Amino acid sequence: MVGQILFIIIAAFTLLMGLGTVVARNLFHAALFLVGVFFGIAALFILLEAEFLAMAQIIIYIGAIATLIVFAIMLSKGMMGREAGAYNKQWYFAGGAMILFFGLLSWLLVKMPFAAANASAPDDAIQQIGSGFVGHYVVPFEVASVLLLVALVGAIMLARERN
Amino acid sequence: MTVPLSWYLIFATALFSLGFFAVLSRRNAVAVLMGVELMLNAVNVNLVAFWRYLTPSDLSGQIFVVFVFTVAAAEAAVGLALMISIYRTRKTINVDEINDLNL
Amino acid sequence: MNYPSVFNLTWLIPLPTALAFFAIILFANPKKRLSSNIAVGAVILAWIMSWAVAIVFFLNPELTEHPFDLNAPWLPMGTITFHMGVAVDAVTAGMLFMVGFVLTMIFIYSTGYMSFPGHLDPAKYPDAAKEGLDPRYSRFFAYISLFATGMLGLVVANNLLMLFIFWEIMGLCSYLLIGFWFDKSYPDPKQITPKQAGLKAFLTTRVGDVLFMMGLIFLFIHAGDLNFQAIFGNQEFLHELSTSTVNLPFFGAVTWAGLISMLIFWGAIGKSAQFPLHVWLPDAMEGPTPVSALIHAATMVSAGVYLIVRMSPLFSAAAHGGSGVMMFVAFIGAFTALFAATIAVAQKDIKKVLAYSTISQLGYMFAALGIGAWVAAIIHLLIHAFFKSLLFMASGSVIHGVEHGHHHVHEHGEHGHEGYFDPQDMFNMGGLLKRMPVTGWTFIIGGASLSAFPLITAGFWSKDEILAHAWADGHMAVYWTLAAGAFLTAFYTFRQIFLTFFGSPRTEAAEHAPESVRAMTWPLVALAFFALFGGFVAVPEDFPVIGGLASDFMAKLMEMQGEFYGLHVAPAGFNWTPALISMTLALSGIVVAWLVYGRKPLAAGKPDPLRKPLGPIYTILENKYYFDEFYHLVAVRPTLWLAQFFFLFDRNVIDRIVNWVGALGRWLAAALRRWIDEFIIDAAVNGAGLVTTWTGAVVRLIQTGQAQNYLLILLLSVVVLLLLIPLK
Amino acid sequence: MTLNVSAIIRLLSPELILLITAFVVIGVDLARRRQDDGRTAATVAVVGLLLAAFASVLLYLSQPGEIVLFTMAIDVYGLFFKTAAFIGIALVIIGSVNFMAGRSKYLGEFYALLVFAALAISVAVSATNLILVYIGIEFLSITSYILAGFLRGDKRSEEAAIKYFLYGASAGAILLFGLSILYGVTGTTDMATIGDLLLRSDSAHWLGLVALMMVLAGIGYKASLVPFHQWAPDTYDGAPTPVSAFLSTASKAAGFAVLGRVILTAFPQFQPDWTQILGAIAVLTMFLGNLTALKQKSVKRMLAYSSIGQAGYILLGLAAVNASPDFGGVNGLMIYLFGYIFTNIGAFLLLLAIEKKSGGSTDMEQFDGLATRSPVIALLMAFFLISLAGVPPTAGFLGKFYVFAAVMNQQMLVLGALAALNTVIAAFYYLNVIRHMYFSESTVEGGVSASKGLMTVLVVNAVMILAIGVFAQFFMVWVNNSVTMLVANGF
Repeated sequence: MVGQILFIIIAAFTLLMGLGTVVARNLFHAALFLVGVFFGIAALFILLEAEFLAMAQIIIYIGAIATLIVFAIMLSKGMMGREAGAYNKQWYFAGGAMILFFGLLSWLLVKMPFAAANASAPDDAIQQIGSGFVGHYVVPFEVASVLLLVALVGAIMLARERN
Repeated sequence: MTVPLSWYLIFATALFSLGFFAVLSRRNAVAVLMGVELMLNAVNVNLVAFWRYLTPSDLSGQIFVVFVFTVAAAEAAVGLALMISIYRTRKTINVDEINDLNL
Repeated sequence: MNYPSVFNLTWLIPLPTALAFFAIILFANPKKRLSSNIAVGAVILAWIMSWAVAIVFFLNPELTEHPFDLNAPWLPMGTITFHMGVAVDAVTAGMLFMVGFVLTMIFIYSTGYMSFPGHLDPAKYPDAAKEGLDPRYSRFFAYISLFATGMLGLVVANNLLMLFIFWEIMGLCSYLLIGFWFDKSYPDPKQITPKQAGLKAFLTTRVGDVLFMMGLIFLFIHAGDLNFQAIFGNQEFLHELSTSTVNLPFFGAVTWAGLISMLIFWGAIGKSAQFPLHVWLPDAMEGPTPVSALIHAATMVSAGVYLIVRMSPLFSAAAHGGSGVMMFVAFIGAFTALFAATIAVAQKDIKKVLAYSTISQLGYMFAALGIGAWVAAIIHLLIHAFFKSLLFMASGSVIHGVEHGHHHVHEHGEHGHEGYFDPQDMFNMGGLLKRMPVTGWTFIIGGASLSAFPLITAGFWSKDEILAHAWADGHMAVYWTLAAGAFLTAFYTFRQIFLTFFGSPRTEAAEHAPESVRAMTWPLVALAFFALFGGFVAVPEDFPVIGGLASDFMAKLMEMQGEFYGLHVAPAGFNWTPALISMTLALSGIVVAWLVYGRKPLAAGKPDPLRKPLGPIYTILENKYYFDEFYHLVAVRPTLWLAQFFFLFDRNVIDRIVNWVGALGRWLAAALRRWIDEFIIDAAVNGAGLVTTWTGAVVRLIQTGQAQNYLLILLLSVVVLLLLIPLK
Repeated sequence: MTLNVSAIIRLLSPELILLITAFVVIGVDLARRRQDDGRTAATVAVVGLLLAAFASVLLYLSQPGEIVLFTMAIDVYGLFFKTAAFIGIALVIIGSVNFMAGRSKYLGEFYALLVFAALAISVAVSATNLILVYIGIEFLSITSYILAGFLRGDKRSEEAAIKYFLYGASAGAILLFGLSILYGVTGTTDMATIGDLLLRSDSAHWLGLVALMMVLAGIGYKASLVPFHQWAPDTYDGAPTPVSAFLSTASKAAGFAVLGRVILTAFPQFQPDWTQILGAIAVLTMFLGNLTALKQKSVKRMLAYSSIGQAGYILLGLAAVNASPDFGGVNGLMIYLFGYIFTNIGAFLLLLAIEKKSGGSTDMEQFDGLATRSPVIALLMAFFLISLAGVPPTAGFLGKFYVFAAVMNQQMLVLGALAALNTVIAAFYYLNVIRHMYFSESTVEGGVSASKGLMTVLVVNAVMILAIGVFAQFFMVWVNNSVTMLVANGF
């Protein structure tokens, strides 16, 4: 029961923050709402007993991605300068489509009875994740690191001042 | 675990839809990117919930999420760099104004 | 079985011309005379090898029981390997004999024919005009060399896939060759230009080719092989194919043999310009005349007949299985034979008459195949190639002469500018026999052969055999259709001869037309020999008097070959009734032509004397039964509409729905107006050309350039896909 | 299975070679930047790619069977696509050296990124695990975004990149959603196990379909399948031409390879469903690509649409997949893609020569009378076009033959007829270019010249196209082994 109430509170908070991200005209405000969403998700991770992920979520999303977004907004001052509106011409149609998509997908998902395993989360989760990275998932792990490197090189090259 | 799994799924779907809505309707490319981040986060909730409810002993769900983090970070870096580059050329990053290629 | 070692040359036959093509394109291109020498040298080499193989085969008739077959592995398919190779049987030998010779004649003729064309401005190509050669002379020889490769390869192929490959190469070359004089245009916008004609030919035959390919694939799936002898030597397999059925939409259950033969036959319909895919051939006359002789008389169009000849065991198996494919072949053939002959009667253009005549003669061959007169069809195929290429080349010589005459008149300024002059219009000619004796007499020989002038021409023997078969086997409808066609054939051929060569010249140009150069006249003489005496290889044994004297070894040879393939190919036997009827019809056709055109030669500027008595029928014939217009309406238009539909589909419909209604209304109005314009006023506009000229606003609707519109479509597509799940 | 270190290095040698190559390229370029317009870097990259291709061939020849190593399968199917993609990318690099010189200051990065893209493709096509599928696809995408936008300050290049980025990121999220459902339904990320579990559980069928649809959208866009194609014309058009060549060939082939592996290993029991859906998508893709290509004035854009149309034919191989050892469908898809890579790279790179002459335009007028001005270039272009049109004896014909045969073999007559109709439409616009080259008066003066590197690539492509068609046996033996994979999956 407590879990349910907690979930509802966190979920409602997160969705509200998400709505804020979507509707805020000011990009700085939107970025702030986004940080709120990231926090909410981290809280849900804790609720799901995935503490490692919650930590990672805060460090990566808030520490890196959100900061990056704010930097980008500042680097291109006036990015939102002369816009006539925050939304394009198809927004109302997009909204309709989204509601349809949401209704359909959640209906499809809920219809499926998932066989929940009533086991508790392992205590050595972090250790298992770690050994997964250097064991079975070593190839994806290495590929991910190369991916980060490529993104770094590409981002620097693209965003560098021109002379 | 008193919260049914379906609640998580519906929550994730809702967040995903919100994100997609931003992608479809916001003019500013940075706002669109934020929408993409919302979508990826929503899927992360899915993955973690599935892991916790279905196979708590096998941690591939959590590992998947870590990889999604990586991809999200790389994507954001490249995307924002592209936007800065475009802003320098066009003085705008409104997606609907970037449409020279259309025939 | 020990084969004569010369057969090992077979696979080399298509090679010289292929090498010539690459040599000309890559190296010899700037040197015109060198290019033509390379091409002629290569084709002569091919000719020698073809005749060596063919003659050795003729000398060893027992080989029909053991056709030569040489294989090399090509495509592995997992469990089986597909082999490529060459084969020689009586049909191949006959074709090699004809193709090798005719190709060589055409190549030599071309060296003379491809002089500087009249429609080009000499100031623009000073060098070419000084040499007196076409500016793209070398390229012409490259194309015809590749074309020759296609035809020779097709003839020696031992399997259907290889045949198809060479078939397609020929299709491509014919496109390039028909459009060779792409810069030609006419004052009359309705007249089709070479560019459009090439495209039309390619696309129309492509319709048939696609069906052919489907048939080929079906056959391969069932047989596991496409080698002719492997398939047709296997009676069990043919039997199985003719009894197992497949359910088709609309058609219900048909046998596999029926379906495959039908699909393959459509390939032949396209290539051999049979009704209803005949529309491309007359327009293909826009190509240079050697091309017409090459493609539209001797080689490419006859490839369709050759294909059905090859596939006959399958067709007859299908007929045994109770499907009406053979009937269909006979019907299409006989109908086309008559249908095209009627159109030929009202044509003005000297080459168009021959074009329709070709369609009609090919119809005879298909009709013969459809009624089971396999040997007669092959013989007619071979003989027709000789006299029809002769006729085309002679007509080219005439056109050349008239063009030169026109130039002559022009240069001497006797008449100043007289506007557009059509050197192919027979009503601009007359009396040319005196000016161009060699051309004229060879043309008359060819024409007599085409009209089946009794006893002394080759065409008589081959055509008579088809009619005799139709009569003997009781196919009366086919017989009378073909006989009526024979009358019309004689009539339009001699109409042409009288209009062109007799009487007095109707224009200054015709008055000054010179005889053509030797490179052009000698091939005519050589071909005329075969047009006269080629028939003496197939005189029925029981024909009175002559039967004993002349030979029928070719017919015998083909008979043996046909029996080897399990076909019933007994000769029809001589019968006075049909022979007399057809002789009478041919002669009376000539007499009627003489009465209308020969007795009192047409004066300059007078209309065709047929126009008045025939009235509206003449107009219909002149307009070729309005077939082009019909296709434009039913095939080209809907395609454009479909294209339109997809542009609209691809656009983001939603956020501009209001603008849209207006645009749609305007578009509908415009489309309707254009449709009416084009159908009623501009009906003869060529459809294929229209697709390319379709321009303007529509293109802009394809993609909006708005990334978010694209994403919306992405989302909606996912929604649609998800909706499919509960609907399932 | 226990593997020692040397065996692991051997099995992963293509990837390791590429990784080392990429770093060496960047290093070499840092040392020699501005001295040789990136030629050294390009040489190193090409050598590395060819070595990697060679390593894949060697691995293939050692008959690897079904080795799965750290979520990567070292098998015939993957090695085939790796070899094709590596060679293709090497050709793109050779052909683009002259074009890129002077257009960008970051040439080392450009070639390194292409090598990284090769690495991404290599990983993606052998992924047997959902995680690696996702990482591989995203790795390829992110590399491609950077490449598409590589010409900084060029409005078209930037626009191409941002459109691709927005589309790719959204489609990637949809793919991820689908994969998460797949994980939720089965509780594992290993695709073979997923296939097994879905086979056994009836109730999972429902959500399996949801996952399938999302995976189709999320991977299908890489292969530019309609209706997930709309980014493609704009991006192919705006991106630097060598990048368009890469995107429309190697990257697209990777999309097909991944899609093929995912649906064949994870969704085999959904075959009746995806056969119908893929069939419908194939028809849509063919019609839309071909009909739209008809109207294009720019040859580059025409090729962009044509490559969409081509994707439709390729997809037929997957739609008509069956267990026949001769016409299994997958062998058709593979040989089609193999030939298509050479053909399309040739056609796109040839545009470099045209662009250089015209200063950027690839409109039809630039092709008028090309046969007279530059006969060799015109002949090569004509050759690529007839291969695209599927005229024998080119590689294009071989591919069409096999996919059509698979369709016929499954007795999907309507699909076959519609596909056949499309070859007629497509012939029309391919011929149109030939018509301009051979049957039109030049409106432009002077010949078109190609640099030595570009000419080499074009000739190599033309020779390969012919070789595939003529020596089909050699290539088909290779491809046909892939059928064993199908049979192993219970088809």
